[in-house]
Amino acid sequence: MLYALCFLLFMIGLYCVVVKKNLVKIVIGLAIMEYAVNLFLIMLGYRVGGTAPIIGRGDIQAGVDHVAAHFVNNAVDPLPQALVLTSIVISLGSLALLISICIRIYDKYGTFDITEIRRLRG
Amino acid sequence: MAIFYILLFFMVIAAIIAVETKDLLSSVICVGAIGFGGSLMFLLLCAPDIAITQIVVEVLGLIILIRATISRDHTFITGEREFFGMVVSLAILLVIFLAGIKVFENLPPFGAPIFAKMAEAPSQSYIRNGLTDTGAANIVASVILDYRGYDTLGEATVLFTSILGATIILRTQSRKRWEELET
Amino acid sequence: MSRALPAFVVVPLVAAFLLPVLGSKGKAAATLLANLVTIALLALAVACVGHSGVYEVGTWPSHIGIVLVLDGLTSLMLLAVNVVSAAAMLFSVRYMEQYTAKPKYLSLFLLMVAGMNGVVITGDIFNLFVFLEIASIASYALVGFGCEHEELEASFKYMVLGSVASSLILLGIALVYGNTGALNMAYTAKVIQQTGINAGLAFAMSLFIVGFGLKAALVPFHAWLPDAHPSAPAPISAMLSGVLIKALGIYALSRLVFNVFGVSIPVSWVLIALGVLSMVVGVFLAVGQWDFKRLLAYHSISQMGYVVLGIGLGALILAQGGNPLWASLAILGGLFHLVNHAVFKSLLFLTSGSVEMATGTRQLKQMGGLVERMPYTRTACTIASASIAGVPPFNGFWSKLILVIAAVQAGFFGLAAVTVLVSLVTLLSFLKVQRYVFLGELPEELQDTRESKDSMLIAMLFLAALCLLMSLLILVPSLRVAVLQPAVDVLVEGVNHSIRVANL
Amino acid sequence: MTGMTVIVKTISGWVKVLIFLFGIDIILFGHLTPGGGFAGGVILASSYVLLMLAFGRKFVEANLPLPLASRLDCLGAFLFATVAILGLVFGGAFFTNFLYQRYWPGQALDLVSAGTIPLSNVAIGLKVGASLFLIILTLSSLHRDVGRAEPPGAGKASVARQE
Repeated sequence: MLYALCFLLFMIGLYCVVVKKNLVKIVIGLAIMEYAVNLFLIMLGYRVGGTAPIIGRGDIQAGVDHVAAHFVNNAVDPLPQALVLTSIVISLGSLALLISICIRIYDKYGTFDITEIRRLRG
Repeated sequence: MAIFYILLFFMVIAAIIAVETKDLLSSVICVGAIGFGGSLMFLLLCAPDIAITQIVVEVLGLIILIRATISRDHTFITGEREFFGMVVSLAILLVIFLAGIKVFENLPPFGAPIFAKMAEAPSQSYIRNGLTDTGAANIVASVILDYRGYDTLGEATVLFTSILGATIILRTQSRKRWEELET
Repeated sequence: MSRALPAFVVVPLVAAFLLPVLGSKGKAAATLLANLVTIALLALAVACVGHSGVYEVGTWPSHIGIVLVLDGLTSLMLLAVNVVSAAAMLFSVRYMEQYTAKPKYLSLFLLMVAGMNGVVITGDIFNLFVFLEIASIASYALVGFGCEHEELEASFKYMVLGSVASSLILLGIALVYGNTGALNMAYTAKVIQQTGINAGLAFAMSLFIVGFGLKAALVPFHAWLPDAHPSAPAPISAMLSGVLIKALGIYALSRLVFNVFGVSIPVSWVLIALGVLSMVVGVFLAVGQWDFKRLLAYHSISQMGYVVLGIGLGALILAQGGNPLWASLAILGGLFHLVNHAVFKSLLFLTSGSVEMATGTRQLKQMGGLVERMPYTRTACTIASASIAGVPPFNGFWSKLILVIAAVQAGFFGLAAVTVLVSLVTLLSFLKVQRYVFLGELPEELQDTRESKDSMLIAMLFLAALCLLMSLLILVPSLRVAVLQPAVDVLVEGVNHSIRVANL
Repeated sequence: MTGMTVIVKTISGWVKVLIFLFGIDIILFGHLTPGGGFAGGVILASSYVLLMLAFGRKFVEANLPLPLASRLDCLGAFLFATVAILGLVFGGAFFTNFLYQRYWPGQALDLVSAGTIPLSNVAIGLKVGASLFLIILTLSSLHRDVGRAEPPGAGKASVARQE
């Protein structure tokens, strides 16, 4: 059910991109879609009653360099976290580029409304 | 468990407000609310790395977004949208949504990820051997900078590319004047 | 040879990091460096032909770390990407003098090349996404390079649709990870082979088709291409139409369909439908255009239809358990048309840039009679037009012929007829280009038009020569076995190929 | 925009130092605690954003000129790629953690451990901080153009094309 709510968030973003006629609204829709995907990835790796995948002093077995069994059995999946870190930075980058294009379009046309901007045919 | 539902409902409602409100500034602020909700969610899902990154990225992203909306002439949306097109696209999106819902029944249930059942899944190996393989106590750091460091190079490059692209888009003069050109 | 694989990404990346530091004073040095990089990459790509292997980044075995894979399809794509990028970079030397901020342009160009090479060589699904984003973001910025009204608007449209595509692809990757617990292509393929396709994977597949379809501008998803490709500077149009939509769209899609998920009948029919739609709609939209570059852009959609049709036909025959020989013939047609299109479409865009720089316009009706003023450009353009229309001695003819034969052999006579018909309409449309640009009367204001010089000319003639020489790829058996056949075999062998290469 | 009142300026001057140190801390301990190069880099950039809000853009630009930030951006990216290439030279494959595997295993949970991971974190932190600083400053330097929409087709080239 949580996954479905997350997917709903994704669809709200997609709806915003498809229907809205304002440049900033479209950017916001894209941002919402990206949040939803990131959240979905992290939720995929969660374990009930899990711990963060960061080893503390208590998780190392004395003498040996091995991690204790309670850490191995409880740590949540670190791989989606790595993926999401990458994807967050990517979305920040594309947000910056999109907003600069929006600002330039505003400077040229004096509006954010896509229906007033359309000069290209087809 | 209930806290996840509450937070997700909060995020969904904030998203609906962000999409539907006429005032761009409050729309942007609602996006901030989604982002902070997501950050809390990450923290509760045992992903402190992501929570920190999300919250700082959120702050900068908000500054960039507000920068785009504030001090523009009209931040209110006035245009009418055509009713028919909206109904059609809503219907299509609803179909996709209903189709998508079915999909999640096939996933492993929330809280019992697939890697826990697979002995040879990469994540098992990261958790078990991450410290001895790379020496980093933060397994996420060992994944992003060692096991999957190549991805991170790509990620840094994406940021580099988009910043370079933004400076290009924002330059004041794009073409040389004719007299410069002839020489 | 697989040891050299990281160089395809690292060399352009490091050069791209260094170029902006040189600033405007070191413009000549920056141009020289960028050209050296693309030419070195081309040499490396040629050296990689016929080799195969796996490179483990960070010495981690394939299921833990990221692997780079060199096989027939990869080396074919590397060849296509680096040939076009070398030519377009050479063309830029002179052409980009009319714009400011050239070092930054060169840097973005190299980033785009690095992104495409990264997409092509990777053996990891998420890594594919990361490099796809590098190439896409570089191309969004390059489309808006002119910073005029149309460029900005096209760039915005392109970027929004591209970002939606990226989000869909990322969601698909998340679903694949949630169902298989891994990201390595070969390992995922093995898991999928064991467990079969469940609803989650099927949904992921449809997300991939829509996402990569958007990146490849197949017809229901083509809205951005006719704006974005003409708005970019000509060398970038050549890169976008020539290789970007192929490396990011077609290559990635067929890699996932054939080598990860395995072919299935519904997916094959979807591919065929997309291919036919793109072919027909693209060409009929192209005929009515009067803007030179816009016309070329619509033809790109149409020609991509041929590629997807060939690949889809092959997938259908394989999925139905038909004769693998006919499947490999169809895929051979598709892939050969892919490389051919890379060469002649980039050449067409370069000639259009040459004409635009000389005359200052892109409208066909304002030109005419340029044959006296620009003989070399005219020759290059004629060769490329003949190629795209499928006139016999040129490369486009052979790939279309193979596609028609494959369609007939598979029993799709209607498809074969449509293929021929679209080819005829293409011919008609390029006769129009010839008529209005190069023949007819030279308008008063274009009297002092001059032929493009040095670097632009070399780039165009290089590609024009390739248009002729590439027929040899199919006509000389030893060349075909060395270059095209390994690529076809990768796709025909399907899921088993990736498992075999990775030694799982 | 010359900035805000004296109180705000004084306090943000101090807070800026604290945020900056916090960012460095996050970067350096990225391999032991949550955080890392990206989060730390963004925090470094946001310390300058605070300064910009309090003192105005000119002041910050005098502190850290845009060309310098652009160079730092390139330098960070280049350093990260260099770490990866050094792995190829000393460790046998691209991105090998050669320091940890070959030369200097270090003690687990120590600040100086984990080989190249802290080095990569520093490079990424530098890169991310510089590039975000750059983008925010570039975006806010466009302030003067606000609301002055150019007439359509103002550029010479587009005029030539439309006619």
